[in-house]
Amino acid sequence: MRSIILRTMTMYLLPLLLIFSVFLLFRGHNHPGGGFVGGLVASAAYSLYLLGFGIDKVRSIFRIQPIKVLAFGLFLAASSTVFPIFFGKPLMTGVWYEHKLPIVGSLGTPTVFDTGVYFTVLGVTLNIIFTLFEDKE
Amino acid sequence: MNSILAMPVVFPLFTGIIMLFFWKHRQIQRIINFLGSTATLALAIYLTWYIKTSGIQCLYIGAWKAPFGIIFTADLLTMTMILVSGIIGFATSIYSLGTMDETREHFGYYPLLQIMIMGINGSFMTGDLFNMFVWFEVLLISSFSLVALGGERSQLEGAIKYVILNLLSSSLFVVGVGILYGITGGLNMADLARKIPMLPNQGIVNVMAMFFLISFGIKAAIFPLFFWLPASYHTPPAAVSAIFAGMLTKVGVYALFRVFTLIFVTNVAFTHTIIIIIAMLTMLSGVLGAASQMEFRRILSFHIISQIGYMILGLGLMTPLGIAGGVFYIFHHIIVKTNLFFVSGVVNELKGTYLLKKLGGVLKLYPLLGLLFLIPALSLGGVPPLSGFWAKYTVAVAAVEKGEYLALAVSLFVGLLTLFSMIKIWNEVFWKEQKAEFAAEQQALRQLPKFKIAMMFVPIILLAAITLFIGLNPEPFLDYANEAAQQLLNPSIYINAVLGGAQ
Amino acid sequence: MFFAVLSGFIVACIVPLIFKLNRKVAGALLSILPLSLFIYYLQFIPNVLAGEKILTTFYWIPFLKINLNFLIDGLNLTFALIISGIGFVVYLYASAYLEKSEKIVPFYIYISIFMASMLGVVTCDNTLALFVFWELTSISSFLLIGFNHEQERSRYAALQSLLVTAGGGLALLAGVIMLGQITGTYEISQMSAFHSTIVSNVLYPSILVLFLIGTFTKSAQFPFHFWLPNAMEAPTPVSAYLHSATMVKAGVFLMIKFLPILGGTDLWMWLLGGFGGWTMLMASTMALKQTDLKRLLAYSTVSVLGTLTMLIGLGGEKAISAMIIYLFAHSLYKGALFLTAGIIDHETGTRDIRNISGLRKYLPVTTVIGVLAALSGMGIIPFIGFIGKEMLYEATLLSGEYSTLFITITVISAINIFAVMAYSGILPFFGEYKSPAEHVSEAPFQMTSGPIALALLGLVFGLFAGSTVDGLTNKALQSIFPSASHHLALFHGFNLPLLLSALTIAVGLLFVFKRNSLVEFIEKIRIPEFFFPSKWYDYAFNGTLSFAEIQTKFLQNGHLRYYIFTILALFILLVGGSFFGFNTSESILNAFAISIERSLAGIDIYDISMLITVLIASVFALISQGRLSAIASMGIVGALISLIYIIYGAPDLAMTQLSIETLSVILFVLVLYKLPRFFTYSKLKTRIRDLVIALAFGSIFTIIIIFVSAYGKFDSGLSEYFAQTSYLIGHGKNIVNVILVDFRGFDTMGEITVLAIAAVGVYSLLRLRKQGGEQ
Amino acid sequence: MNRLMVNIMFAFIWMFLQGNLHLFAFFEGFFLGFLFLFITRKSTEPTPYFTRFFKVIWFIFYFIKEIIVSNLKVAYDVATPGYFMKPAILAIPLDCKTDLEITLFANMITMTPGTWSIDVSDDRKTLYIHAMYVDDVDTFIKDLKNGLERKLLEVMR
Amino acid sequence: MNLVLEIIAGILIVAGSIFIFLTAVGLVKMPDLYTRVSVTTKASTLGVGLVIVGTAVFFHDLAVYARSILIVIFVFMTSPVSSHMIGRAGYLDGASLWEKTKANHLEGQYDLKNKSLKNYYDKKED
Amino acid sequence: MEFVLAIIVGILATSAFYLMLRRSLVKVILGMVFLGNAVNLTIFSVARVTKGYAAFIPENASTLEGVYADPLPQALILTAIVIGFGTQAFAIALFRKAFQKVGDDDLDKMNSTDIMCNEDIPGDK
Amino acid sequence: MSFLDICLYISLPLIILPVLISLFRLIVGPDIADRIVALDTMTSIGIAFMAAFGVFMRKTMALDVALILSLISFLGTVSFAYYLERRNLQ
Ligand code: NA
Ligand code: NA
Repeated sequence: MRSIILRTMTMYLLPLLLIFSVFLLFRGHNHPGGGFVGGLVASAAYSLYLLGFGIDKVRSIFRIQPIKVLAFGLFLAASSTVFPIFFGKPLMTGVWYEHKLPIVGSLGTPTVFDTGVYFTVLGVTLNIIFTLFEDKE
Repeated sequence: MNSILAMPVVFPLFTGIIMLFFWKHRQIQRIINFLGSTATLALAIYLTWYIKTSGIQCLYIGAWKAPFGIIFTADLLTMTMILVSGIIGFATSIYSLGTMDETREHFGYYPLLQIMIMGINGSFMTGDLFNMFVWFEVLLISSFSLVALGGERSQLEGAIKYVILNLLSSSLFVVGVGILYGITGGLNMADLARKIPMLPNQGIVNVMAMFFLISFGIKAAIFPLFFWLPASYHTPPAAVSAIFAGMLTKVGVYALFRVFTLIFVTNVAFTHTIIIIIAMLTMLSGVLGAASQMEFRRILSFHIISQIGYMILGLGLMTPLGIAGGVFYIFHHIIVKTNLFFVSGVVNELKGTYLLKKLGGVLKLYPLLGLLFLIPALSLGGVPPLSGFWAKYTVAVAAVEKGEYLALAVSLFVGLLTLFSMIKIWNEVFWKEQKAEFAAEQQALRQLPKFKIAMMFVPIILLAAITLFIGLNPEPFLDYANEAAQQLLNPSIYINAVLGGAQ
Repeated sequence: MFFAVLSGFIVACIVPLIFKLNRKVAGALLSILPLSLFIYYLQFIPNVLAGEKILTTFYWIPFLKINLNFLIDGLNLTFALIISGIGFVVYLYASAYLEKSEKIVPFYIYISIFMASMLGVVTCDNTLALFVFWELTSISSFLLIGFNHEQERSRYAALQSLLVTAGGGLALLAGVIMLGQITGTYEISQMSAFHSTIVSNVLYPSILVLFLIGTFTKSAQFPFHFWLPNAMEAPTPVSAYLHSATMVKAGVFLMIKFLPILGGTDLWMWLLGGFGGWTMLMASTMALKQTDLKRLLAYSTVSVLGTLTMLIGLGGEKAISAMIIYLFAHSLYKGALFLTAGIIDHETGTRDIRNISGLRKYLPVTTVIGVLAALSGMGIIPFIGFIGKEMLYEATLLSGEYSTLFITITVISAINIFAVMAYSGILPFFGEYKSPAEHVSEAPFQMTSGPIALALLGLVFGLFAGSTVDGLTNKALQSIFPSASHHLALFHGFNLPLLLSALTIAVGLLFVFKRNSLVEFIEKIRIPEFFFPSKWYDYAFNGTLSFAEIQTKFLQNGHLRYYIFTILALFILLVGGSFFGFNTSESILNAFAISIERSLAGIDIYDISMLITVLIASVFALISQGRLSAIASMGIVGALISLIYIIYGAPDLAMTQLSIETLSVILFVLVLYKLPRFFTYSKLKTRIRDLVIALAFGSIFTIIIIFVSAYGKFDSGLSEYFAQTSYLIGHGKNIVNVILVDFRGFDTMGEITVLAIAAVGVYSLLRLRKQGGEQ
Repeated sequence: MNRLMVNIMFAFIWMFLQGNLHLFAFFEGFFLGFLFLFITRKSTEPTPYFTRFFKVIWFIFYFIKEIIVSNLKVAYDVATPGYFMKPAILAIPLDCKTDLEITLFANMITMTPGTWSIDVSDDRKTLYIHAMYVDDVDTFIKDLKNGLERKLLEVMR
Repeated sequence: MNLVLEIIAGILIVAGSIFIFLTAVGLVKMPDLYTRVSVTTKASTLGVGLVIVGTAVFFHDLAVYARSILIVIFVFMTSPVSSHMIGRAGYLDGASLWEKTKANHLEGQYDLKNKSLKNYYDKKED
Repeated sequence: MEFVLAIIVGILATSAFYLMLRRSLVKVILGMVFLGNAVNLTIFSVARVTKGYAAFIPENASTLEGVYADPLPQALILTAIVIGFGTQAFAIALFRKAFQKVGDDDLDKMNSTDIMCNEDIPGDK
Repeated sequence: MSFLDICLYISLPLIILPVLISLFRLIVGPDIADRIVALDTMTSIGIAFMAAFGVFMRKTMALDVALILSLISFLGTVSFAYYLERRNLQ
């Protein structure tokens, strides 16, 4: 939309929301949050940008096709479920890395799974919103 | 480890995901899809053998013991469904190579197909009621997309009814699961089966049984909940119709079989009597619907409903023979119905229409197609010695054993009307001469590329061969169905297999 | 024996191949099949005459007690020989008759399947396996009647015959299943041991009726006879074979077979005797007025079938003995007569007996066939037909207290048949030459040799009855009545039957020479159409279709709201009904009391405010005319629900609910910004009705929640387990999140797949434009 | 504010979010901030930061005071029967030049109850606002420019 | 110490609630869209602000402070923008002004076809 | 507490079905949304609710003791919400496409697949 | 009952009642923009409610939700405004 006020605030809100979304993702295992809400907040950030600047601008800062993003998310999640099989454990058994990592916290297949959820949700929401936005009759 | 039990879900999932990465690369998707369905079929065959030889198997997903986590459980009923889904998935994949238009292939037809198969297999495999809801949704959403993909007006109109009524069913399903959890504190089906007889208040169990009957009944398209099916199944491309016709309602039927042999068995006199009544009405209503139609696929669609009635009747009888008959019926029907839709698609490729009024003369043009139609058609009509006869016969004998003579009468009468509708198609499409005014529109199959023709006929021949094989050699299938029925009628086997370690 | 039956099916599969190899000789080549089968069965005669019964068993479907037990006894062998023998004649005949037809390939396929099935029917001892073959004969008959399927008439007749015979078959199946339930066996040879059990069972009348519906439809007994004349749409070889000599006899065959099992009761006697006798009389009379050669023969066939049925109904050794001979004779002469009719049709191009006469000049061989066969059919000495008729009279006279009735109608029918035989086999060849075709010439060897053999056999078997057919038919009789026997001879002395025969001939000759006035007389008998069973068929057929249309239009009416309405109604009926039906009012009221008490203890103002807000927002959503207002109230409801989630300790839920609600609003907004306002489509009455049913649904939900939550969970082990292990094993303190990604992670896997596919679906749905050329 | 400042700000926010004040969390935040700034990069004009620190603090208090005062004013109007207000839509000529300046100014106007920004003209020289208590149009505009806008620009520049 | 914090928190929360309540009353009472928009800013500034500060004071915990500050930052960043967006959209939608409105400088400035807004003072110079 | 929730569910379910029984497709979809909310709230309330105590393991503990909200229904509802969102998004897109094709949101203009079953459907091919 | 509790017993109704009052505005309108204003107000109220309720229950969890609400609701409002503008500008 043609509004300096909205556009300027969006410029600052976008990174803020993205950082917030990652924050939600990684703390979700111990606090409210998680990949799902994280992904939604991230896509809200881009949706806001979309409303402010239009589809072409948002595509220029989000260059990957959303479908690829959701495919990546699904792949990540699915891989993390299959991963334990190679350790001789049943599907989707949690496999944890012993030490805590920066940003991520404790790393294990469930957190990878949650990250997959994050990307799927991001890809899905953006794909739907972009599509509806671009659909001119 | 039993992680292999999850592979009928994992294979299609990864096939689907990989195809998403190759979005709009049509040729690559075609190859991946073919490989994926072949692998799934091979897996299904292996698994069936594995379960047949080693009994009920469980996979405790995430290594959480039942009833705490989600489990996959495979008994013979499950494997029946998985096997047939493998066959149908494989056949449809090939058939799609011959009939699917490029545009749809560009817009994710194959990933949608694979994910739908994933959802179907998940519904069969899971031993957890809520997880079943999730798989239902997976297959539903993919089927939503498949039924609407193409965006023709009829597709959209059909899809609206399909989507809304199925969502309604899902809502009832999930509420039912939630309430059941509120009552028992369990979600695992074996756990529920164990807890429900111990409940102090049995009255509410009947209520929940009706809840699930309605919810699954919508999915299974029983009377009077089937409306979405005839409104939509004839609108998408033939390949999609075919796999829908074969598999989708059967997921609902499977769920009914599962729930009403495992969980809601405390008041059979009430629940299963209602099922029998509904079964009879379903048979009649469906077949009458078919009798009134003059469009190839709509006739077939209504027949799905009436055939569901037979399966449900088997369940309602709740005797070994009845259940065995039901299981056998499901297997037979999926193969046959899918094949009939395949044939209808070829006829459409030949003549460009599904309307009986405009069709005709196909037998002269393609006698082989006539034969390939007759095998599944007569089988559906219950002509011996084709598979459909054994299915109907088994259910009928079970009805007599139980003293349900009215059910016997209805099932036989419906059998006759089914035969009538099939003959109607045969008369109008194959025997009748096409009217000159419509003949002009036709495009000859012979002009189609050889590859396309082969891809259309291979799956039809494959399924017809299976139908014939079952028909001429039903004993192993009936034995298998009987064994499955024995498992279903002795829930303790299932419960012990699932909860044995945890208790 | 298994292979003997199977061979027909195998040959059916390779027919196209044979025709591809050499079209000219293919027909002749295929005739080897019935011939070799005939020879194969012939070699059993010594064994059978020696009193042996040959049984081979192939365990096909033990689970369903369906075995392929092929039994050769006198009766079965007689039928097998008729089938394969006449089969050979027909195969050979057709090779010339259909030489130029492009459909000769399917013809041989169908007829091979038919012959194999028919052999199955007559040699199979297992009723279920027999039923399999039985239905296959119906199907092959259907395919053959629809031979000229471009014509509407053919398709009608084919469908009719299929519906009648297959429908009857299903009744038969029901009877057989019930019989199997009573006896515990499906083997015919073992069932007769249970005769008294069966007859005294309460289900006996139903079983018998079902069984007879099966056999009557197949053997064209009143009121199911009408399909047979219509079946004359089939090519003549088919009519000769299926609809005269063999298939229609299957019902009769089964009735004899089941005589020891179901027979011997008054009900049996009256049903078979009554329907058989009436069929005999009615059909023979109808036959008189037919002008189409084949229809004429068809009615006479129906009449004969009625005779046979009546004889079985009368039971007794004499009756069965007569029946066997009569049937045997009929197969020979009727087959020959049909084939004659075929030759006439083939050569002159018409089958209307009014348009043809004096053909003997041009069709000398055919004339011989026709005359010989007709004489046998008329029951003239010394043909086998004569012996049959004598025995028929004899048996009828012995039939007890109602013998006067039976003999009267039998004689009348015999007179009619006498005349009909003459009309069909003799009159066309004599008198002044008359033919629509310009050039009439004798049929080729393949077409004449078979019929002449049949016709001559009628003579030979008559002359030398005692030394030829006597042995085998005796054995056939003994397979029903083990101790019975008969002695066949042309001359039994001067007795009442002979007198009646003379009477028959005398009056018959009168009928022959006074055909025109006779037909005139019959035509005068006007029976309202309503009384014709063929009309009943049409009424039933159309009635079913109309009903089908009405019910389908009613149910599948295209209105989504009615679909939803129906589902709701069923829900209220079943769920609501079972709730109030299975729970005592005491327990329900108790639940309410508990629930209210618990609520009052912890209720706060925000609970009530929330309730009011939800109520207002919902009502507003219902009545609002603007889309945006409706969406806004939807959003508010969503937000309020997330407040509820917060209040009751579900922050993750609240977050998700809020985000989703907002996204939904965005989606709605993106879609709806161009739409007009809502219209009020429905009337006030409709809206009230909808509101009432919706309210009923909502109330059921409310009551169930109150009820269930008041009594609480049976077992809270799951949440306790999660509380214990979430951190220690699952490495997470947010239990809900651990459930989502670990305990029940596979749910989430499915969930994100749903999302992904929804996104793909939305994309494809909106982007894919086939017509627009875009993409 | 230059990019570095924004980045550091992010690092602090991250620290707050994490709820721990370790150096490590700061670096995490810094890294993430860098990442997202890189993703959403667009040049912003550099301004010296530390010199204006105290001015900012003072400005914040000023602004809070404004909010409280006007809040009370409106609250009074709402809580008492009848209306005291004299509303108008006004065009304010802008001294603010950059997007950020304009936006901040407009938002601050909006945040003080009784006034809110409707729109900015395309040439970015006029801000249209709605005000509830306008005794005299010109005085009102002058007060606003001398008050809020001037103080804001002092902080920003 | 805790008691003091509790009392401070209680007062702040009640004060915030009063502002929120008055906002809602104003929302109903005010005569036109523009004045309603004006009034509602209270809820998002003082109302929410006071309640949040009260909350932070009560919990007196670093994590809560952090979240409270974030909420305030977010609210202060977003709520003026939303008021602006709604009001502007309402104006474009033709929401009528209260009859006692003194002046409307916006009148005639919007060009709906080109989606542009002129400078009020440009016109004056012409 | 459950009593109030139950009444709220009743209201939502009633509204949902009243909307779904309308002729306007938008209303039907709105009805679906309402129904989804009713469903989730039902699951939430039948499992019994506990005010305020979310199922989080405290900072310094490794297991959760005492009174807390049952986390399982919450997880189920979360899944159901998300799935509901997916299907709802699809329904909205479907609506849009149908609106483009039919030019109306009146469901009575969208029943050619049921009514005109023996004719070609206008607008196809 | 502590002083704080008394305060909360006063303030929670004071926060909740405005929801109903705003709802009135939402229903009455008259313009779409008025309804959106009402909606926006309700989200602000929601944030405050969550914070106050958190204090009431002595749990900080609600603050996380309030955080989300403050971000997300903005998006909702902007999209409503977008709806309105698209409607008028096209
Ligand atoms: Na005032
Ligand atoms: Na303001």
